[in-house]
Amino acid sequence: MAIYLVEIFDYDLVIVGSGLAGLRAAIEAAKVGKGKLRIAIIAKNQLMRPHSISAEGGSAAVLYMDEGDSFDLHAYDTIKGSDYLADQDAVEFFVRQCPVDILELEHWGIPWARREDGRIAQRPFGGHSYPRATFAADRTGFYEVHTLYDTMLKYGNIDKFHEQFVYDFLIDNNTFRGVLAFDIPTGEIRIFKARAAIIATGGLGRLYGYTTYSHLVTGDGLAIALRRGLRMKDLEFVQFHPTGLVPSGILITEGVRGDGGILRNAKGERFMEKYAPSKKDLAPRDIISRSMMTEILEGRGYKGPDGLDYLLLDFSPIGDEKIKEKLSQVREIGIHYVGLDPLKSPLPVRPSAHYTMGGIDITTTGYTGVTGLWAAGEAGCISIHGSNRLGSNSTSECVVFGKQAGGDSAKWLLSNDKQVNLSEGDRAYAENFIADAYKDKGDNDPYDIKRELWKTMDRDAYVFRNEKDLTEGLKIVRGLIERSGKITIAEKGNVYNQNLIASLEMKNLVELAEVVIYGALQRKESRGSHFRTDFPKRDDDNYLKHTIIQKVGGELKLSYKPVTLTKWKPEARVY
Amino acid sequence: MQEVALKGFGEVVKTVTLRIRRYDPESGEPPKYVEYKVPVQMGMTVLDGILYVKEHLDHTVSARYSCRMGICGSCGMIINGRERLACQTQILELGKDLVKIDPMGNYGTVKDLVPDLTKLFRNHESVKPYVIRDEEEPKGEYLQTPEQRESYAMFTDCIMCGLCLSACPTNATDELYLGPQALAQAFRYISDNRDLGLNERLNVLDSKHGVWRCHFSGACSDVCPKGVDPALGIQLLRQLLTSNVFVKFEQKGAPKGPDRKSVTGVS
Amino acid sequence: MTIENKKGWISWFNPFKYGTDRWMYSLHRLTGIALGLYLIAHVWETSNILNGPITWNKIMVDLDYPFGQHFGPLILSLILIAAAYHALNGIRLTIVENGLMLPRPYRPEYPYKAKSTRGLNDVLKIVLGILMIITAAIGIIYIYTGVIV
Amino acid sequence: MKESQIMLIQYLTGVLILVLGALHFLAISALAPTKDKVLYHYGTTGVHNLTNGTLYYYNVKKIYTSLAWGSVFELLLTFLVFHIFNGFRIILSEQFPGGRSEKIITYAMLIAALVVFVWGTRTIVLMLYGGGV
Ligand SMILES: Cc1cc2nc3c(=O)[nH]c(=O)nc-3n(C[C@H](O)[C@H](O)[C@H](O)COP(=O)(O)OP(=O)(O)OC[C@H]3O[C@@H](n4cnc5c(N)ncnc54)[C@H](O)[C@@H]3O)c2cc1C
Ligand code: HEM
Ligand code: SF4
Ligand code: F3S
Ligand code: FES
Repeated sequence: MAIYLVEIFDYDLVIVGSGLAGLRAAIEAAKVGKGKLRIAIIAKNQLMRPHSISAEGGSAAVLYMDEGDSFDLHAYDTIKGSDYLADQDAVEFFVRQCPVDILELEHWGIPWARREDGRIAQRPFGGHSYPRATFAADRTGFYEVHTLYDTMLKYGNIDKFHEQFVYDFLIDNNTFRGVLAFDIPTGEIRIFKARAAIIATGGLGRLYGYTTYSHLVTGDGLAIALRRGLRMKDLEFVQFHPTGLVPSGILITEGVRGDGGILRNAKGERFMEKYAPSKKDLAPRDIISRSMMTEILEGRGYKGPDGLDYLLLDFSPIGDEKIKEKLSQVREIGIHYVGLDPLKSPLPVRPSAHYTMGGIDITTTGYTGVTGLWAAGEAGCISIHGSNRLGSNSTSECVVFGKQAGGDSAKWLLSNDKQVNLSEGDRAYAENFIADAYKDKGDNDPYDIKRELWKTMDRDAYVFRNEKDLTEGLKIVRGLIERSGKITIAEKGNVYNQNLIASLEMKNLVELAEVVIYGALQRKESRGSHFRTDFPKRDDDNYLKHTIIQKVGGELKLSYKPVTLTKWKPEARVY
Repeated sequence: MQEVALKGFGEVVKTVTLRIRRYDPESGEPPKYVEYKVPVQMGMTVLDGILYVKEHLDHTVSARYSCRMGICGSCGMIINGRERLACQTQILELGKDLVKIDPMGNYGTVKDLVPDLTKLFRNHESVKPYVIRDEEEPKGEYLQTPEQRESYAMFTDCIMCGLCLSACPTNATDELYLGPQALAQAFRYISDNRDLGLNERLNVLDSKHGVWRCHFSGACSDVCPKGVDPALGIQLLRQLLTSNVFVKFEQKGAPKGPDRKSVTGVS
Repeated sequence: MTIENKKGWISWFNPFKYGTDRWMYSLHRLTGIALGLYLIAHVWETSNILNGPITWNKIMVDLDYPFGQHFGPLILSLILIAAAYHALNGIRLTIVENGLMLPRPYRPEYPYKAKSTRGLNDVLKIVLGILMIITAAIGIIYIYTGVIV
Repeated sequence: MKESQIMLIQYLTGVLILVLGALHFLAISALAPTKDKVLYHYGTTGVHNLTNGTLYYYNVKKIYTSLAWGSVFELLLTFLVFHIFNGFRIILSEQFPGGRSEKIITYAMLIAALVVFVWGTRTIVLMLYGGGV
C-alpha cells in the first residue's frame, strides 16, 4: 500500500464505460475521426463484460414499413408508454435512427434471428403495438455487446483499458479536462488527460437489493456527475421489471410473454386480463408490475423466501420447441437458479428493479452542457423513455445515441484544437483522493451500509410509494450518507482491492439514493413507473415536466424543465 | 396450477467449507489455501458463497464477478478440480461438504481467484473477429436464412470466460497457442455467410501455434458453460484448411436484401 | 506482479474430471513418446545384425534378462498394446481432426453436452477400441506362444 | 512449409505406418521366409532359446536380405522417422514455445531424424548387399 504510482495518459477522447453506448460511441468516434483522434475506452470491468450483456429480449426498430409498421406508430407507443413525459422531438429522431443502427449491427455480424426468406425476424414486446423487437434468441444484449466489441477491435486507434475504476472527472469552469481512475489489477492511479469524454457508465440499479442488474451497476458515472454539479433529470423514475426470478432477481425476459407466456396468480387466474384487457400480459412494464404487486398485496400470491412473495410465469402456451429455440437462456437460468425447467414448470417471478429512466440531462447528441463532456446510454437522459421505458427501447437507445455522442464529440474534436492542461494540483488531488479513501475514518463497514441501503430502497421506494415511506427512507438514506463518511477499509493493499472499490461504490449509491427518494417525494402524482398511493392520479397540470436535481454546495437543488410535445397530446393511458 | 417448489429457499440447509486458494502478490508469500465456513441456503451458488465470505468473514478475498447470471463470463474458476462458472454452480449440487476453489490455470494469477486474461483477449483479437468485407457502408441488409445462421450461431454464444483455455492441455504448456476460444471465434466468422475474410485470417490460423496445436482433447467443449463446443469449431476449421491445401476455398458473401431506404425509410 | 499458474505437462497425467477424449489425448501422447523412443532403440538394436550372431545374441539376451526372464516379451507386449492404441486412435484422430464424422454446427440445448466428443466420435472409439483389443490380443498371444490366431 | 502441409503428412505417414507396420509384424510372423515362425522359444527352464525362432540370428538375416522386405522396412523407416520426429517437434515446441527455442528444436529434430534415418538405412542397405556374418 501507500505508493501511488501516477501514470498520465494523453488522449483526445476518453469513453468511460463499455456498455452498448460506450462501445458504439467508440466505433463511431474512430470512424468519424478517421485515425486522427487518439481514443481510449475504459471501464471498470473487462470491456466485453458490461452490464448490457444481460439484456435479453430485443431491440426495437421499425424494419417492415411495408408490412404495417411505421415510425409514427413506434413513436406513439414509446410516448404513450412514457406516460407522456418523453420529449417527443427526441423520440421522433430516435425511432428514425433505430432501423439504421439495427441494420448496421447486422452488417457487423450480429446473429439476428432470421425469417425463412433470410430477412431479420422480430418478436412482439410489451407496450409495442407491432412486433418490432429485433432479437437474437434471448441474449440480444449479449450478442450486441460482443458484436460491437469485436467490431471495435477493427479500429487500430482505440486504446482499450480493462478494469479501470473511474472515481472522478476533472471539470472546472464548466470545462472537462480529464478522467481520474485507478487500475484495479495494480492499484496504480491513472489520469486520463483528455479534450473530451463520453460518460456511458450505465444506470444505478444496485440501489436495490432485489434487482435484475449486475453487481457492478452502481451508478458511479451518475454520482460523479452529480458531485460535479451536472443536472440530474427524472431520477425518481426507476423501472421495475415484472418478471424478476425469485429469489435472486435475475431477469426472465419479457420475450417470454412476447412469445406467449402468461402471468398467473395463486388462483391460477390470468390476472392481467383484468388490468389491461387489450394488451394483457404485453402491457407496459409499470402497469404489469403494479398489477402484480396488487395481486400479491391482496393475497393472491405465493409466500416466498425472505418476504419475496411471488406469482407465476407460465410457459406452457409457448411450446417446447419454441422455448428451446428462442428462450434457451431463460431455460438455463430456471434450471440453474431455482432448479425448475420451464418446459415442465412455471417460474416464480416478482417485479425487480430493472432500469433507470433518468440520468444526466443531455441533448439528442449526448451533450451535457459542460464543454467537452458527453453522455450516452442509461447514464444519460435524453428523455425518450419519460417515466416508463418500453421494453427493447433501451438497447436501441444505447446504439442510436451512443453513435450520436461518438460522432458529435469526434466532430467537435476535429473542428477545434483547444488543448487542456493538467497542473501539479490535479496530480496531488488524484493521489489524495485515493489516500483519503484508504484511511479508516470510523468503524462502519461498507457492506453493512450497502445492505441497509438495499433494505431501505426495496421497502420504501419500490413499486408503490407514499409520503410516509419516502420521508422515512430519505431519513435513513441521509443517515447512511453520514455513516458512509466514517468507514473502515479492511483491505489496505493496492492489487485488486475490491474492498476499496466497494466503499467507493457504496458512497456513490447512497448519494444517488438520496436524489431518487428526494425526487420521488417532490413528484406528488403518479406517472409511469412512479406510483404514489397518496396521489394515485396523473397530474398533467402540475407535473408534466422533468425533475432536474443538482447538487449545489452539498445541498440538492430542485428545478423543472418542460416536456417537449409535438404531435401527440397527453391522453388517458389505457391498454 | 400448483405451487412452485421453492422449498428450502431462504433457510440454511447446511454448513459447507470453502477452501479458497489465496494469493496476495504484495505479501511476498506463495499461494496458500484458507478455509471458510459458509452457511448454505438452497439456491446458493459458489459465487454467492464467495460473496458471503467477502462480506462477512474476510473482506480481502478477491474474485471477479458481475452479472451473477452466467452471461458476462467474469467468474470462471476451478471448483473441485473442474473449470466452472462460480455463479452457475450450485453449492448443494456439488454434493460435498468441502468445496475447493482455485483460480483458473494457464493464466497468471493477479490475486486470489482473479486470473490475468490478457492472453485470452490478445488471442481473440489476433484472429480478426469481425466481419471482413470490402464495402464500408452497405446499402441493404445481408440475407441469411435460418439454416445459414445455424451454421455458425452456436459459436456466437462464447462469453469469453476463458474456462476452455484453463482446461485445454495444449495451453497448459504452450502459452503461444491461440486456444479454443479464439479458434472457435475464427471459425464463427469464417463460416458466417456475411464474411469474406478467410484469407486474411489464414496466416494466423495456419501458424505454428494455430489450429494444428489442438489435439482434440475435447476438454474445452467439456467445460464450456455455454455449450459452445469449440472443439467442433476447431476440427471443422481444420477440415477447411486441409482441403484448402488442395482446392482453394472460396467464400461467396451473402446476397443483399432490399436497400436500406426501402427497408427503413431512411437512407 | 501476477504469479504464473500454468498447469504444465504434468496435466497430461490429470485427465480426471473431463471427458473420454481428454484421456485418449493423454494416452495418445504418452504412447507416441514411448513408441518413438522405442523405435530409436529398435533401429539401434537391429543395426547390430551387421555385427554377426554373437553380438546379436548378446543384445537379445541383454534386452531380455536385465529384470527377470520375461522382460523381453513383456516389453514387446506393452509396445504392441501402445502401438495398437496409438495406431487405432491415430486413425480416429485422422478422421475427426479433419472434421469427418463430426456433427455440423447445431443448436446447443441445455444441459449442454458437446456433440463433437460424442455421437459418431464415440462410435469410432468403440469400434476402434474393439479392434485394438483384438489386435493386441492376437499380438500378445503370438509373442507368448508363437501361435497366430 | 506451412503447418497444414506438415500436419497433412503427419496424418498420412500415420496411416501408412499402420499399413507397413502391420506388414512388419507379418514379416516376423506369418509371412517370415523362415521355417520356424515363432518369436520366442522357451526352453525347459522357461529361458528364451536363442537358437531358434524368428529372432534367431539367421532367421532375421533371411528377412533382411529379401529385397521386398528390405523395401518395406526402408519405407516404414522413412515414414516413421518423419512421423516421430515431427511428433517430438510438436511436443517439444509446445513445451518450449518461442521463436528461438522452436528453431533450435526444429533443427535438433531434423538432425536426430537424419541420424536415425541414416543409421536404419545403413542396416537395411548393408544387409541387402550381403552385410552381417
Ligand atoms: C437484465 C436486464 C435485461 C435487459 N434487457 C433489455 C432488453 O431486452 N431490451 C432493451 O432494450 N433493454 C434491456 N435492458 C436495458 C439495457 O440493457 C441497458 O439499459 C443498457 O444495456 C445500458 O447500457 P449502457 O451502455 O448505458 O451501460 P452498461 O451496459 O451498464 O455499461 C456501463 C459501463 O460503464 C462502466 N462503468 C461503470 N462505472 C464505472 C466506473 N466507476 N469506472 C469505470 N467504468 C465504469 C462499466 O464497466 C460498464 O462497462 C435490460 C437491462 C437489464 C438489467
Ligand atoms: C509406431 C509407430 C508410431 C509412433 C512411434 C508414433 C509417434 C507419434 C508421436 C510421437 C506423435 C506426437 C504425439 C502428439 O502430438 O501428441 C504422434 C502423433 C500422431 N500419430 Fe503417431 N506414431 C506412430 C504410429 C501412428 C499410427 C499407426 C497412426 C495412425 C494412423 C498415427 C497417428 C498419429 C496422429 C494422427 C498423430 C497426431 C496427433 C495430434 O496431433 O493430435 N501414429 N505419433
Ligand atoms: S468457448 Fe466456452 S469456455 Fe471457452 S471462453 Fe467461450 S464460453 Fe468460455
Ligand atoms: S481442449 Fe485443447 S486440445 Fe483442442 S479440443 Fe480443446 S483445444
Ligand atoms: S458473474 Fe457473470 S458469468 Fe458469473
